[in-house]
Amino acid sequence: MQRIGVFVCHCGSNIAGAVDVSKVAEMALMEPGVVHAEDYQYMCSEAGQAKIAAAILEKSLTGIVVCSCSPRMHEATFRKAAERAGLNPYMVEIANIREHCSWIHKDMEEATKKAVILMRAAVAKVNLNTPLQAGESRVTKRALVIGGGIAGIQTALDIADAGYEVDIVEKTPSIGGRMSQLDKTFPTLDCSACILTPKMVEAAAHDKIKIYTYSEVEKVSGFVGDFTVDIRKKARSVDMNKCTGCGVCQEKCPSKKAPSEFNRGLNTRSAIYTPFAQAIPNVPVIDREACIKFKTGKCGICSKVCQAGAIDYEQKDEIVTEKYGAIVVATGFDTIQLDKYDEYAYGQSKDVITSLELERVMNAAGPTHGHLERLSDGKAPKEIVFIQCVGSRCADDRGKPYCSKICCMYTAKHAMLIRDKYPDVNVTVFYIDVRTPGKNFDEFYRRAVEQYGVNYIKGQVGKVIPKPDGKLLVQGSDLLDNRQILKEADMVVLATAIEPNPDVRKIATMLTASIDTNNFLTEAHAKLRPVESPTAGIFLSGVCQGPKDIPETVAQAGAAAVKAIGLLAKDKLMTNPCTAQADVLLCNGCSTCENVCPYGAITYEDKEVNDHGIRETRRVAVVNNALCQGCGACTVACPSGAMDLQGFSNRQIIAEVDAICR
Amino acid sequence: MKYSYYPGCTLRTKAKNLDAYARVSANALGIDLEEIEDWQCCGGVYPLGSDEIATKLSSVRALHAAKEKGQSLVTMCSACHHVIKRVNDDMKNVEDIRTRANNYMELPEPYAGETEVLHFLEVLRDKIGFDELKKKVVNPLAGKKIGAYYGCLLLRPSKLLSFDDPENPTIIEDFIRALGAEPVIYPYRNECCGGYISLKEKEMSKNMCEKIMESAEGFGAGMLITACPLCLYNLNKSTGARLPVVYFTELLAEALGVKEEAEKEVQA
Amino acid sequence: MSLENKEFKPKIVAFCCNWCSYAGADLAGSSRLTYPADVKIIRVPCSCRVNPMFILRAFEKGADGVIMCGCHPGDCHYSTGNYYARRRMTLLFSMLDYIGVENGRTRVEWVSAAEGVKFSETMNSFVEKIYSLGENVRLGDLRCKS
Amino acid sequence: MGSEKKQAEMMKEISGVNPLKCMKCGKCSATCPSYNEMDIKPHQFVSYVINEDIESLVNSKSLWKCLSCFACVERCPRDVKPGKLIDAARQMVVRQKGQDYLLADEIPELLDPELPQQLLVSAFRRYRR
Repeated sequence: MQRIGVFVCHCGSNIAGAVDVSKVAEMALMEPGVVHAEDYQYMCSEAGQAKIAAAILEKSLTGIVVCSCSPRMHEATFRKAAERAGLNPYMVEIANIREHCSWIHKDMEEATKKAVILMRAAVAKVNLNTPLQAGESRVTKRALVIGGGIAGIQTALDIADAGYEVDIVEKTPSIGGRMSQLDKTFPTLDCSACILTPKMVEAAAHDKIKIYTYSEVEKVSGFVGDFTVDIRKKARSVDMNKCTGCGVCQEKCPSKKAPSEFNRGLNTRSAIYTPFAQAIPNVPVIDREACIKFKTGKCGICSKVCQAGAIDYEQKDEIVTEKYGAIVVATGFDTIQLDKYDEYAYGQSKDVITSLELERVMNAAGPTHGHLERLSDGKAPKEIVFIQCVGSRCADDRGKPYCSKICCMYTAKHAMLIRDKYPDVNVTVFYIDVRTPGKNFDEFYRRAVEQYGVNYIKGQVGKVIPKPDGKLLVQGSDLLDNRQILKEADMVVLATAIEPNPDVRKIATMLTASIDTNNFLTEAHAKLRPVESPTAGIFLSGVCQGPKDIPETVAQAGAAAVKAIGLLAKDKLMTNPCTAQADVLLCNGCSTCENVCPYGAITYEDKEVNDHGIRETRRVAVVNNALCQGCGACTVACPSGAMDLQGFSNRQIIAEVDAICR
Repeated sequence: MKYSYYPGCTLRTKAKNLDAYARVSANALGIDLEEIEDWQCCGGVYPLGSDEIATKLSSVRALHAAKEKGQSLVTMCSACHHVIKRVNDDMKNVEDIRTRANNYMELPEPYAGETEVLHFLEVLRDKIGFDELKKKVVNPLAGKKIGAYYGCLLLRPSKLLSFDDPENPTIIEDFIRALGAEPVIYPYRNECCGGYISLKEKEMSKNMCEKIMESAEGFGAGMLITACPLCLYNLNKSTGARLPVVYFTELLAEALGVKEEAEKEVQA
Repeated sequence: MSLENKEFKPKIVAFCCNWCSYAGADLAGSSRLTYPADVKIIRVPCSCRVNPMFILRAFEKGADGVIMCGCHPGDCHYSTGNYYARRRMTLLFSMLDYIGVENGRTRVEWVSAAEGVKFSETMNSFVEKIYSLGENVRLGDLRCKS
Repeated sequence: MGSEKKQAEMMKEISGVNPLKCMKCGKCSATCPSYNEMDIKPHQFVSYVINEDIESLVNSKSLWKCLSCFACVERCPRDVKPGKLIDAARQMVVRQKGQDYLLADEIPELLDPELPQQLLVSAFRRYRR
């Protein structure tokens, strides 16, 4: 028989405000096995933990139940407290009477009744708990960063500077990401390339960093400290060791009609290409869809002009398998498709562009060599209208429910830059709210208005109407003047909502990392663990976790690096002892469990068993505790009931069911 | 291809030609339009109030009649299509309306939105196919520059009508192309003509139609086609640009070489 | 409460996987999204840990409804657990329906860690359904009844 | 419940619109083809309902300028459907005895030979009980 202590937390008024905590403690004493019960203001405080320790020692407790907040919050805290007092940490159960009770039930009597039942279920369970020993697993001292934008580069640099090896896997032919596409950055108007390129070079030159570009993560297995990852290095058709980056192949390539991804499809590139001049590595790839040699077999000009002999049409995709202790996701974002927003005429007029396209138009290396001009006829615009919140803050299924966060600031930046360089161009911004929290952000926006005379109009645009003469008629609201505006413009720029890179869903599935309804990766705790995934060993950097600007991304990238370093610095990790176990007497070696195990943790051995006096050798299941993650699939699949899960055993769960239905 | 057919009030009076052109064209295309018996007027506008039941019953009757025959229900007029399709959605998805409407109707078996409602344009696009239609054209309308006028009722609300992209539709343009003519795309093709406002606020509707006409003419249209008798009426009241406005079925009959047949029918 | 005025208070067991739906329930809690106190949650590592036996046991012991929540298909923390769970529950629920435990008393729902609203809405609608069905009279162990 | 509150509730019920979903972006007013003819603008309708000033709404001439073209319904990013609110207000007026906006007597002079039945039918539905 266990000797159980029950500790009921008030959590200030969070629990005590809706649950009669002393009643819960009082009722606990009537439960079988309970020899001690008390309630206290804050069980997680030092004093609260001391109370638990004292009770364990004084009453020789063999198990404890803490009625408090969610186990996802403080289970670890109470387990450690119990361990310090000499109790096996797995003899601790939590009754969640805050998130699942006091915070959602207003009626005190009802909430108290429910809290008592939750307490009973936890007591019933702990009565059947057995001490468990955590095993140990090793840590591979190398990190993987998925995505080579500013987030991934910064995380990799920080991890590498701490002395650990890092690999960056980047899908496109060069690192640099979205930031490399930007012209200037707010709020100081630095040239984006000028501040990014040194970081790209530093990453490429770092002896601890290995960069896989034009590569994708294909498969992930293992767990925290010991991940095994397959990386597909897509065939570049160019030998990276031989290529000198002279660029002659790109110049001579006769196929120049492929849309340039880097310039958002606003102009074209050759079939053999580096995305931009400062690309790292400065080794081109052949786009096999566009290459004449690959399409028709004839051509081969690049091979002929390459003095280094680097062109290799026979190159094949290559799979590299590497081991990592930690994985950082830095997959970034893209702008949403605008096909559901045809009222803004994006598909109908070339002069309606997204803000990211405007970045390319404003950039000296862009399709117009940095001249602000209409893409339809190359004419200099005189009136430019910016429309905010295109696809952001939408409750319908056309757009995204969240604020994309960066648009207010980059629009102020664009407006300012245009007014600065082209003082005769009028700039109008239709906005719903101008959101500029951040250091020097609101000042920046005010400069756009006061110093540069940008015309901000509060109200959304209903329709952009292309006119036969090529101008655009913008029909919008001016809510402050209470009128409908018809404004003629030469160009319209849409502050298009951002969304996580569409590939992130696939990656999250491989990593078993949770993802929210908007495809942003979920953090382990919204406030206290913002750069960790709930899946151990997975960290989040940049916009994959939520919309961010560059300063925030860099800060978060550093934070993710620190968390990864904290993991890599350990030699051993404690493993979860809640693993499956087979009862050799019940197991008939049918292999059903092996088939459902996602980790390959189950094998079969011939074991000598003593079945009620009959000694014989039987083929039975054996669980590898280092591999088993404790999902329990095998326990239900097992036809003979031989498999059970430690910490969540059949008897324990049934005891909880019984307690709830009592 | 057999369909139940709901012509609607105006196709029996002022818009007889919209109906006649459609019938002879359907014939030529092997589409059998069986007019449902004793249909009643749909009411012209969809009753928006969530407590409106009685005003929806005529649509339910038509829908039920089609269901009894196991046929899809084909509409010709934009307004009828709008009303009947939305009532059908109510019957399918709004439990309260379904229950109450069925209580009124006392049908042998309750109606729950089973009937598929198709506008004739949708039949041409989705059942015949514009490629097939093109093959049946004997009198291609080459050289004609035609603007499609969609108006509101076929397109919005797009989630319920699921007719086409509400802001950049293509179905009538594809139809025009199939007939051998050249579609003219202009931004006002999904803007309102004023609808019923033209009864009491003639100026308002006129202003709107002028914008539409001007835009279509500016982009080079020589004529406009529509599926709605009220749009046609309002557009014809425009005093600025005056492009001819005809029903889409008239062009269809012309391209299929059966226009005269239909005209005889109208005169008779 | 007087005896003759004894109103129906259903017993509802909710099995929630640790990674998604339990976290979703926590989010419902921290967002103060209410649902009836009749729902009691049992935490399991994964929906695939839910043995049909547990559900039979719950009904035997007087539960009026059992709901199982897991990660969305494709998002299982253990990759495939929720697929096993889904198949098992489909079979179990049709069997239960056959023996008189109506389909409305059993439900599988996918709730992610970010879907506090969905968790609360799901529980509200499930409890409402159980109220409309009333007390479960099948499968109950008569010895448990007073 | 006060009568103003009751009327506001009735409007929400008839329209099926939750005015609290509105974020006041003004896209409805930016979209509305009748904007210039309206005294209360489409984006203001939600505020009148929230403030329970139904009296002003039902006396607004905007009710008779709305075309039910559903452009505001289609483009509203918050799924508020201002057009349905306007129709609910219209319904609250015409459902009262003697409040029809279109009188039988005035019809003959509004007619012309081309006028389609559809127009009369539609106007009857929107303007009369």
